[in-house]
Amino acid sequence: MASIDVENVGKVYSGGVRAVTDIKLNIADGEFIVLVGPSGCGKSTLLRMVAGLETISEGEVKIGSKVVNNVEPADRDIAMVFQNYALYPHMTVYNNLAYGLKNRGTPKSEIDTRVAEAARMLEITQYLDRKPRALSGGQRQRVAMGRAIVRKPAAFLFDEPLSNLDAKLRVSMRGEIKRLQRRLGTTSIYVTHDQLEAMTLADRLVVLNGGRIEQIGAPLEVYHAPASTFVASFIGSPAMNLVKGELHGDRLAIGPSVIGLNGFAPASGPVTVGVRAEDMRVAREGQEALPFRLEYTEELGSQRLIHGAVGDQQVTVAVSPETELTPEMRIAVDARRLHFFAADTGRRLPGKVPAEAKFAPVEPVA
Amino acid sequence: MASIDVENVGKVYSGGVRAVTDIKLNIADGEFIVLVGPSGCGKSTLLRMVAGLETISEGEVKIGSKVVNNVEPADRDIAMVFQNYALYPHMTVYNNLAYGLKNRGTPKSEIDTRVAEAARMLEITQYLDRKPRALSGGQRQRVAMGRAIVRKPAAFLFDEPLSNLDAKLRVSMRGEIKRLQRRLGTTSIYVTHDQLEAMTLADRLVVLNGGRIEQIGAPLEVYHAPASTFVASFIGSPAMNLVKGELHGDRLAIGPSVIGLNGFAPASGPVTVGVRAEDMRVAREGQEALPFRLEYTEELGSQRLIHGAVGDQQVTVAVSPETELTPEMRIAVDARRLHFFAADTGRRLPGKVPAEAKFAPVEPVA
Amino acid sequence: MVENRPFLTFLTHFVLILGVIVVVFPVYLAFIASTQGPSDFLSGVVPLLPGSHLMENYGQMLTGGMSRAGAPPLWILLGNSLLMAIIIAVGKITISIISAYAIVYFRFPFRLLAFWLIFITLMLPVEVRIVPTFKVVADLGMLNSYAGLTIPLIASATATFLFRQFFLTIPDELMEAARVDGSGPMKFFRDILLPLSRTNIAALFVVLFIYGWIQYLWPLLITNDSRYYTIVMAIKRLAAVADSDPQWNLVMAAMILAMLPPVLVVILMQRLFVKGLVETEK
Amino acid sequence: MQTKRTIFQNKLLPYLLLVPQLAVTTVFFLWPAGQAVKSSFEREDPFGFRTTFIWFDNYLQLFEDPEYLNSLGRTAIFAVSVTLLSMSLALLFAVAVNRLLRSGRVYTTLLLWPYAVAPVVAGVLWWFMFNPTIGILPYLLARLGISWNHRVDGADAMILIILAASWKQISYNFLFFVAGLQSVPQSLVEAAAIDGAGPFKRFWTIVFPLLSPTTFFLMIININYAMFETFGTIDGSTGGGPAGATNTLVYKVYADGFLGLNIGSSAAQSVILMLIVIALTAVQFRWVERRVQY
Amino acid sequence: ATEITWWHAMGAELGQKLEGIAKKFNESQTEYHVTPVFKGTYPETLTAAIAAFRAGQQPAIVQVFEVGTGTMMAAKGAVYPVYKLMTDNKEPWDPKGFLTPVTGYYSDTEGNILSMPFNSSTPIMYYNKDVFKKAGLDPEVAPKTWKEVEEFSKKIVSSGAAKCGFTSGWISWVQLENLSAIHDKPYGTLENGFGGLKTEFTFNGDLQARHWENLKKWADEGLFQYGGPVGGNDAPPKFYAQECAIYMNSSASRAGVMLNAKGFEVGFAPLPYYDDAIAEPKNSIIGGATLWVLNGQKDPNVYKGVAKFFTYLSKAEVQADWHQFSGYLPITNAAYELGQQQGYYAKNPGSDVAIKQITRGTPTANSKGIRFGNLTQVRDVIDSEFEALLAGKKTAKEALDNAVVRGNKILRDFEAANN
Ligand SMILES: Nc1ncnc2c1ncn2[C@@H]1O[C@H](COP(=O)(O)OP(=O)(O)OP(=O)(O)O)[C@@H](O)[C@H]1O
Ligand SMILES: Nc1ncnc2c1ncn2[C@@H]1O[C@H](COP(=O)(O)OP(=O)(O)OP(=O)(O)O)[C@@H](O)[C@H]1O
Ligand SMILES: O=P(O)(O)OC[C@H](O)CO
Ligand SMILES: [Mg+2]
Ligand SMILES: [Mg+2]
Repeated sequence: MASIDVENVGKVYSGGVRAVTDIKLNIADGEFIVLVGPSGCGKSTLLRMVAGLETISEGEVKIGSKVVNNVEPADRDIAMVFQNYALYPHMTVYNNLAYGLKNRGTPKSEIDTRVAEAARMLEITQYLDRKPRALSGGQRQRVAMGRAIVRKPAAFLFDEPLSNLDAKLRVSMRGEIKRLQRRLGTTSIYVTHDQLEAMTLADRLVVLNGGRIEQIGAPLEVYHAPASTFVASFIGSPAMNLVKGELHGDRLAIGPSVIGLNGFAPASGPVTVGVRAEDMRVAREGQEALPFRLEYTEELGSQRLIHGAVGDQQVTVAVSPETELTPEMRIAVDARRLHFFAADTGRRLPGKVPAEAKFAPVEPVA
Repeated sequence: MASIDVENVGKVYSGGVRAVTDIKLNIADGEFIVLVGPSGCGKSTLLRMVAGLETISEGEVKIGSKVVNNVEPADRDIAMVFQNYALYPHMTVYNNLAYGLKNRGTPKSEIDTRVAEAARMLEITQYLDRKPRALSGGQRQRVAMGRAIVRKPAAFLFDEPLSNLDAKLRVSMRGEIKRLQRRLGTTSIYVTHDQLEAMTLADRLVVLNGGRIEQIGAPLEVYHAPASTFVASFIGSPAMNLVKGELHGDRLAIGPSVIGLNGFAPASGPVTVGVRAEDMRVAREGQEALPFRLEYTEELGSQRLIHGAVGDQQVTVAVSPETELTPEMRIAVDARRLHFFAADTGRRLPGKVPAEAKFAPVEPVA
Repeated sequence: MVENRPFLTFLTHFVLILGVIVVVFPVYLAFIASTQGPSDFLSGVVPLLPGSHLMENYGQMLTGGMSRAGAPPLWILLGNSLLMAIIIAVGKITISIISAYAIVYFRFPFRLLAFWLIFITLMLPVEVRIVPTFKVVADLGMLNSYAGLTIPLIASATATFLFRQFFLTIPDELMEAARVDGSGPMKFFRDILLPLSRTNIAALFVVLFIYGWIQYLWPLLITNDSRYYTIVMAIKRLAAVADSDPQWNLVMAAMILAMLPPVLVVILMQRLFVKGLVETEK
Repeated sequence: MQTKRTIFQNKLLPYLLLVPQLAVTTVFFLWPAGQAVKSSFEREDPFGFRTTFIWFDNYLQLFEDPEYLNSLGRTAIFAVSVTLLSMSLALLFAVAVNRLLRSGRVYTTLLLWPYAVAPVVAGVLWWFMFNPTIGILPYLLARLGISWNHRVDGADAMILIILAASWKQISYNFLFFVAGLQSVPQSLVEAAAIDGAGPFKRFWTIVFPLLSPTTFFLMIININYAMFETFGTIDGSTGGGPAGATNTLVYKVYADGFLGLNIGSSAAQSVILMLIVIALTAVQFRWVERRVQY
Repeated sequence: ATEITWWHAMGAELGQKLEGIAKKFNESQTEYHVTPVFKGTYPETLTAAIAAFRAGQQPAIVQVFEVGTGTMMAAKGAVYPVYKLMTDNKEPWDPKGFLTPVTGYYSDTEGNILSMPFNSSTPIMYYNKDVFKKAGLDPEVAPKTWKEVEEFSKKIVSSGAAKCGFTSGWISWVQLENLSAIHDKPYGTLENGFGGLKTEFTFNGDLQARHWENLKKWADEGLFQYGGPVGGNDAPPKFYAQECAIYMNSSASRAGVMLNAKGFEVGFAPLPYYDDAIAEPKNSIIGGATLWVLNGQKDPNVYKGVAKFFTYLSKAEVQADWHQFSGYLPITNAAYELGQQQGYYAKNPGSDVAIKQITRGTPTANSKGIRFGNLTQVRDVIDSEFEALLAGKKTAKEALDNAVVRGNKILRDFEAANN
């Protein structure tokens, strides 16, 4: 077990493609870090540099406190779980698990013990004699995990290990990975582009965009205080509504409508305003609110999503299924729940808590 | 436009595999029906029998009021949108749209008008000269839709048309399909295995399992009164918790714990009890509740899922992110929100509203 | 798909039966001819039903051969063909798989050049460079030897290309996983790549076996010694003599014998063969 | 050119792995090819006692030689005919087999095996069937009132070798067409059916266009086959005659070099053929690389 | 025993007989072992030997047909002249013992025989007596002139006795080279090439053109059937199957005819001629092959063995046996005499047609023989021009003129390569 330090790392592929720029990330021993971001943002590249499968163009990677830039993957004492599992199709599950140990000259008896232990932990003992093709997706996934854990490495690296599974299995495997890592306490880096997976698994979340880090933080921190419009729209589902607005003193104008901010206005001038679907309510009579033109609704059972427009901007609101709907209605927001981003850079504007905040009461869920 | 009647239809493939059994389904003119169910349950088979792509082994399919069992697909006046879109890769978008009309000998000028109209409706006018491979996934999807609508058929058939799209696009295309169908008023059958898609799109939902219909009903009806444990676990996310319990008069025993049902007990003896994650609350002091051993939590941002065990049965509870958690806590449920299923068949037990129902107050979201 | 067109189904079978007849007829005729007595041809057209000399003709060709046509007993030629086909198949597979491995899993100076050198031979048949190749083989003293019969033909790159294509389809992650698991290049080759290529090797073996078996011009040129003759090259010789000296019954027996082994290989190993062939070129 | 995302770092090993292949290639291909180029600039007596360097004389003579130009033309006719005939028959059979489910397998087996027949065997076989004294085909043709004489009539001889060469090649083409047809997504055919196209229309407007990569690939392969691999077919039947009517380029290289002992001219012809092959290879390779995109 | 390889071109019955001869020699002594290897047709054998020589893998003895003589003679470095071989190895050697047309053909300008005569032939005519009878012809009277050939053929075809009148092997040898010699017409300049490398072909004269024109006409009328290029492989079966009543080919076809002509009687006769072109036809010219010894055997003992073997071959009994079986000419006077003593010619009517035909009259410059380099290729040209004629693509004159032009080019190539 070890800490991993990524110091100002960059990667330029041989064709000249710059995949990753100036990444700085210190991972504590035993920490579970999730790299999340859209496709092509450099997640795998970064992970593979840590694994030693890609040369490091700039900066340094340290495992423990040793710089490993020029160390072969085999000698980095890491284990990796691949998206497609990369099980050796011609070997039995036993041999898949044992292969890495054999290559390192581990004595036969110890291999047996370790494989048996891992298999028990993952409940794949009865499949040890099968070939991977005779396993279901979830079982394969467990074997891939097993191959990593028998080695007792200093760190686990996961590259979208669940994305080949169906939705239900993904949810349950997610839980298993989390429990396993807790139990083994092995430092882990986990790559995904699924924000939900990222939120639920991470000790700390690293949001990447275009090869750079957008934000590092605990999941809820990132959820509640996204550092940029990019993070805001990426984390959370349905995606946070982002609309153009303009601050005039303590008032916010969205299209033709204006609402008061109870002193929460962080700046003035044009801004991007973010508000999550669940942070809006259908306004009561007389309440200060935004006029909303309903377009269509979606029933999720526990919730109803109503899609419509505020001025000419699309907005989605989550309401309880019982809420009464009319084509023209008004939507109230709590100023405390608004996120403000610079209209040009998209960076979050530091929040401002008014000296004497008067909270408009939020409607309870009906 | 036409109604579609599926009368006691069954399908046995030539190898002897029985894919579909005794399906009875009457679809009104203009209705949007969604077939939903897990992989392999026979959704595609049923749809393809309606399309004329599979022979019908048993029963009858009527379009309008004409039995079409032996009518070629070309002559059924239906249009179909395939999962992989099945765009003709060697034809331009224009020709893809025009092909069906040409085959039917529509005059050139009318083809032009209809293609132009469909393209405008779907906002693909500027791509008419492109080949499909030069389009993005969403654009291809639209072309596939376009190919269906230019034909102005009596019915649309959709076979998982969105499953090749990424999550975000899927949500927005879902909206488009819904709006389009509303506008054209064409009878539609839509196949999906995604319950969310099913819920949000359907006028009526048909839940299939193992080639048979489990339930037909409006989405919320299915959500709130699932006809079986299968439907209960299939519709809604996270999946409804299903635990074994035993009814003793008006009291429900789950493992060693017992709660009162306020007269809602529908029967007595062993039952399967269903309760949705969002229908449970952390119990207040003194409230009648089930002891819950917390195992791990997942932060979804707007919600927190807490996973743990009641007795020895896994249960997931959705709570607000601010709820305080302790390893051992108690969970309260509202008897009105419980679902009861026969322990053996899994069928829903008819609900019973007590003459003098005393509702335990439900905690508001904190 | 639902389709009620009995006429089309009838047409389909009709076309195929016709096709099968076209394809089979020449060989049927050859077989019939091979069962006739020597004088059955003098009266005109070949009969269409088997004669009574089957055992006699085949027996004579297998054990006695046709010395009047310079052909020793055919079992020797069959043996040579078999040996040649096997050596070529095994040789090609061996040198190809390792060179494909080098090309796909390593990056090194002149890699592209090496690939092109090999690839160019892919389509360049022996026939085109026959004269100088003959000379090289003669200079190396390889005339009238199994080495001469086989080694020069191993230079074709078909197999390298197939293995390259196959290796490219093996997920990168497998090699990465092996590296993380501590495998070096030779270990990876032995433990992972070779076992994974098993089916391809088998499939390719069929294709290359046939390639070796049907060689004609090459053995014709480089063997003077009947101990090294192959069955296919001997055919022409038999036929040439048979023209003026009507021994078609024997020639056709030899033809059938020359066709039988590779045809059996194709039919018995159809699955593998199809895989080998279709993947070779794609 | 493609490699793996990650590669092994060894410096020497790849060369060692390549040595056997490169050695064989160099000794039996590159070196002889070089020799052919050299010889093509020389005049030599049959026994190889006297060699004179004569620049491009061999090439010039070739292009003045009506026989060579004739051979070029014959080769073109032959290659195109074999390609067309064997491909169209193969396509017909493949489409038919593709329509059937289980019985298709039986037909496939029956249609597949001529692949294993040596070209020379094919040549002799058809020669036998056309034998003027005992062949069945001249006999049948005569009954139909068609006079057949491939000994004299160049066109007849050409037809004979085209038939023999095509016959052998049908299996190969058939196999690839079947594979090609199977890779045409069934859903496209279904979409076309729903779009109102009947079976023939579906074939010509959807399936055939989508087969074009296979068709193109087979075209190159068949041209290559007809040009080079049919040596045995011709040698086993017409021997290039009558009056050079079936003397294709490859056969002529052999005939002039080994039978005519005109080493220089034969070498010049070899060089020209090699250029043709390289061109064909390049075309095919581009195609292959374009198709192989993972 | 020392191994002596002998490449030959004798297929079928002749091949078997030849192997028998080698076997007998091998059994007659223990020091040497002759291994005969069949290398295909004459042209194939010649070219294989040359290719093998270039590759240093040549056999000790190769059988080369008369057409290859010019090529072999020019290859001084490759050939071990037989007169030298025999004297070097102190074997008995008497050139005068051979038939004169033979020694004439194979001697260099100094009169030394360069290759060992073994199987010399000349073309004759075979005919089917049964068919003649059926056609109402006298089976004992063969056609003498081409006019008679035409007449007889017409009768045969129109009477339905056979499908065709006549066919022929070796078109260039029989219907051009021998035609020219018999009618005393030059085949090429410089004494038909005996005078040096600068020779040119002249076989496109009026007589030759007329004959070819006739052949074309007869082919069109169905009187004549073409038997294919080079040796004319299709010709013999036509005769054997009684499709054609008359068959012109080498005297050595006798063996095959005897074996395959089942169910009908065969007559033998000299080749026909045009009686309006020549009153007394000249001798026909030689064909068949001789044995050439190639230089470069590593073991000198091989040559000793070859010399011994040649001595064996020229023995009267061996020659006579071979001659009588095969139809080849008796190479030595002794062999001929032996045959007479045995009464062979009396017992086998027609068996001396060949020898009589080749020795009739006094040879002229035009009937002595021909000697050109690369003649094999020239023959291919002639075959192909003949085929063009039959296909109606050219007139006889055009075909022959073209053959001369193409042939001369080949001669110039040969000249250039050998200077
Ligand atoms: N071997 C390579 N050569 C050149 N460019 C590459 C290579 N591998 C990746 N890239 C590029 O680097 C960028 C980052 O790729 P990377 O695979 O790290 O993305 P990712 O975040 O893992 O995406 P995904 O979620 O799709 O896996 C992309 O633009 C990609 O095209
Ligand atoms: N052509 C066929 N022959 C035999 N069995 C088939 C065939 N097609 C489908 N089946 C079987 O019929 C059953 C139903 O298949 P179907 O394709 O209708 O399922 P589905 O509900 O559409 O599943 P998915 O969500 O995976 O598309 C499956 O068990 C399948 O294996
Ligand atoms: O058949 P042969 O052996 O007499 O030879 C025929 C002539 O020599 C051909 O040139
Ligand atoms: Mg990635
Ligand atoms: Mg389906």
